[in-house]
Amino acid sequence: MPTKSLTIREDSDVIIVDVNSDLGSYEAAELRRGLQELIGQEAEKIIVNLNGVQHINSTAVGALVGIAKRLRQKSGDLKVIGTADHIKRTFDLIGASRVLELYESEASALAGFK
Amino acid sequence: MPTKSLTIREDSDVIIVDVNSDLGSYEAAELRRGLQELIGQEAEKIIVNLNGVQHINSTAVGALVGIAKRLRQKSGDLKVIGTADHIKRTFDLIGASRVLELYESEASALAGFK
Amino acid sequence: MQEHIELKMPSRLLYVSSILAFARRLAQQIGFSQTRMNDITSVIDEVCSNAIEHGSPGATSEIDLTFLSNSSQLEVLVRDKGQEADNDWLTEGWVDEFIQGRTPGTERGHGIYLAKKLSDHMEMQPNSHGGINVSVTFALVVIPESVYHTV
Amino acid sequence: MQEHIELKMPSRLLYVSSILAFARRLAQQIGFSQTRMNDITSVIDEVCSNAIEHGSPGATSEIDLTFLSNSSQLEVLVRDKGQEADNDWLTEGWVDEFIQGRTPGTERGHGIYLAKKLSDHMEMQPNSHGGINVSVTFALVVIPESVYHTV
Ligand SMILES: Nc1ncnc2c1ncn2[C@@H]1O[C@H](COP(=O)(O)OP(=O)(O)O)[C@@H](O)[C@H]1O
Ligand SMILES: Nc1ncnc2c1ncn2[C@@H]1O[C@H](COP(=O)(O)OP(=O)(O)O)[C@@H](O)[C@H]1O
Repeated sequence: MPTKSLTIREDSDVIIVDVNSDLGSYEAAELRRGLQELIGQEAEKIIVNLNGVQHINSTAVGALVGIAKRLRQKSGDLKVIGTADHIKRTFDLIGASRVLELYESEASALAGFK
Repeated sequence: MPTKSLTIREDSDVIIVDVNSDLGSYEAAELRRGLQELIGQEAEKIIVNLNGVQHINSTAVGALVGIAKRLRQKSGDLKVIGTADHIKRTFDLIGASRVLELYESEASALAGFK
Repeated sequence: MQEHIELKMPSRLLYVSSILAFARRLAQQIGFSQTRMNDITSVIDEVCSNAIEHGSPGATSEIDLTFLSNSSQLEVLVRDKGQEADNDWLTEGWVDEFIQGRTPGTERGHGIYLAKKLSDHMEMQPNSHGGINVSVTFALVVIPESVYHTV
Repeated sequence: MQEHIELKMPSRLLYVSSILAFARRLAQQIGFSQTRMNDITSVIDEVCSNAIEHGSPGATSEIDLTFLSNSSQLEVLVRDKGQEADNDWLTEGWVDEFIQGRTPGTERGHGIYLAKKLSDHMEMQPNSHGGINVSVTFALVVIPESVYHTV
């Protein structure tokens, strides 16, 4: 991703990543690298906020599924915020919704960790 | 312009046109047609709001200059709101700023008619 | 009247988002709805990403796109050069089988399925370069709407 | 490494915004700043609009674009087919004179000036089709910045 496509915030022990560019395979590789780096730094609870994203492809959804699986193995988790219809539709069609729920808001995603 | 690129509002005897798409030569022709239609319906004071516009080309600036001249002939006027640096730069380079001031806000453009 | 646009790109994922920006705006200009613009973007992404990731022999390869539009549809053709000598395995039968064997919730293998689902018609065929020609079609239902939208 | 992109479009103003969406995103991916992306968009708009309005014999004509990029610049070439038999009048001298004769505040005749001003280099030359080849170049000054931007 060019510059400023990922913004990292913290809310107590949860790391929130805001994505500000569309996610194709190129950007997915960068998102994956970024999230793996966070996991390398002992992050266990991560929220990825897709509300700045208009388009996500199957590889990027797969990257999020992969990161979620990895975090769950170390009893952490990944929660994804996504409210746009097209994002929901993509998750549903791929079947990612079965393993990765889309949260409506930051509050509900944070509550998911409680 | 495809749909919904122009929105028309009124503020007493002033008609405010919000432009919501970039303005190239194709869109300039539609904007010109739209403004001419308003003039045909006896509009004399028109504000064109370019705050929803990222890019404007020389033909579109020319169209606004032409409409302003036409309105001034019938003692009306055209005021343009534009705050983006690139819009200002384009107006300056073309020399349109000399005949068509760019207003910073709707309030100041409205005040320009007083 | 049939309109014809040709785009020849280096086979690099970096450039896919530029293709998508073009295609999205083109779809809008042709008259597709916002929802359909999103679908078209997704389909072209999956097909181009496949052409680059699976269908290109090396970093210096190219992909070719053609956009064909008329008053009733947009067809997008994506051609790659192929990674191996031949792609004869890529028959309609294989594609159907692959899609049926898909496991929802897994990380990869959803691209062709998504492209089939979100387009009105999709065809994949081996070409003479040893690569694949993919054709995806979107039917155009134009809802006439005036230029003005007064609130 | 020189990257090469080719785009062949019907000569219609309707499609210019799709070209601009492509070019803007490409410029971003290559590493241009927001300001420079805006300038590149303006220059390509003026050059393409001229190719369509002044350089195309009819509605069924075409314009060809080439984007050439390397680590130090982006060059965009726009070729049209020409409206009249020859464009020999279009010499550097004519362009300079035209630009000097420009009247600020008038409605037309600012496109070439704007394109010259906002590009680092611009050249116009008659081509063998009876049309014009325009080349505009933008120097690339890459400011390295990390992927992450923590607030
Ligand atoms: N253009 C192509 N050239 C060669 N093989 C392809 C092409 N497109 C798809 N394939 C094959 O089809 C498989 C499924 O593709 P897809 O459903 O998009 O999932 P993914 O790309 O995640 O593997 C690919 O793994 C690849 O083997
Ligand atoms: N591609 C072209 N082919 C032929 N003539 C051209 C071309 N581009 C520009 N011109 C000539 O140069 C003139 C100035 O162009 P420009 O500065 O863009 O202003 P405008 O397009 O508003 O007239 C045009 O009116 C036209 O006569």
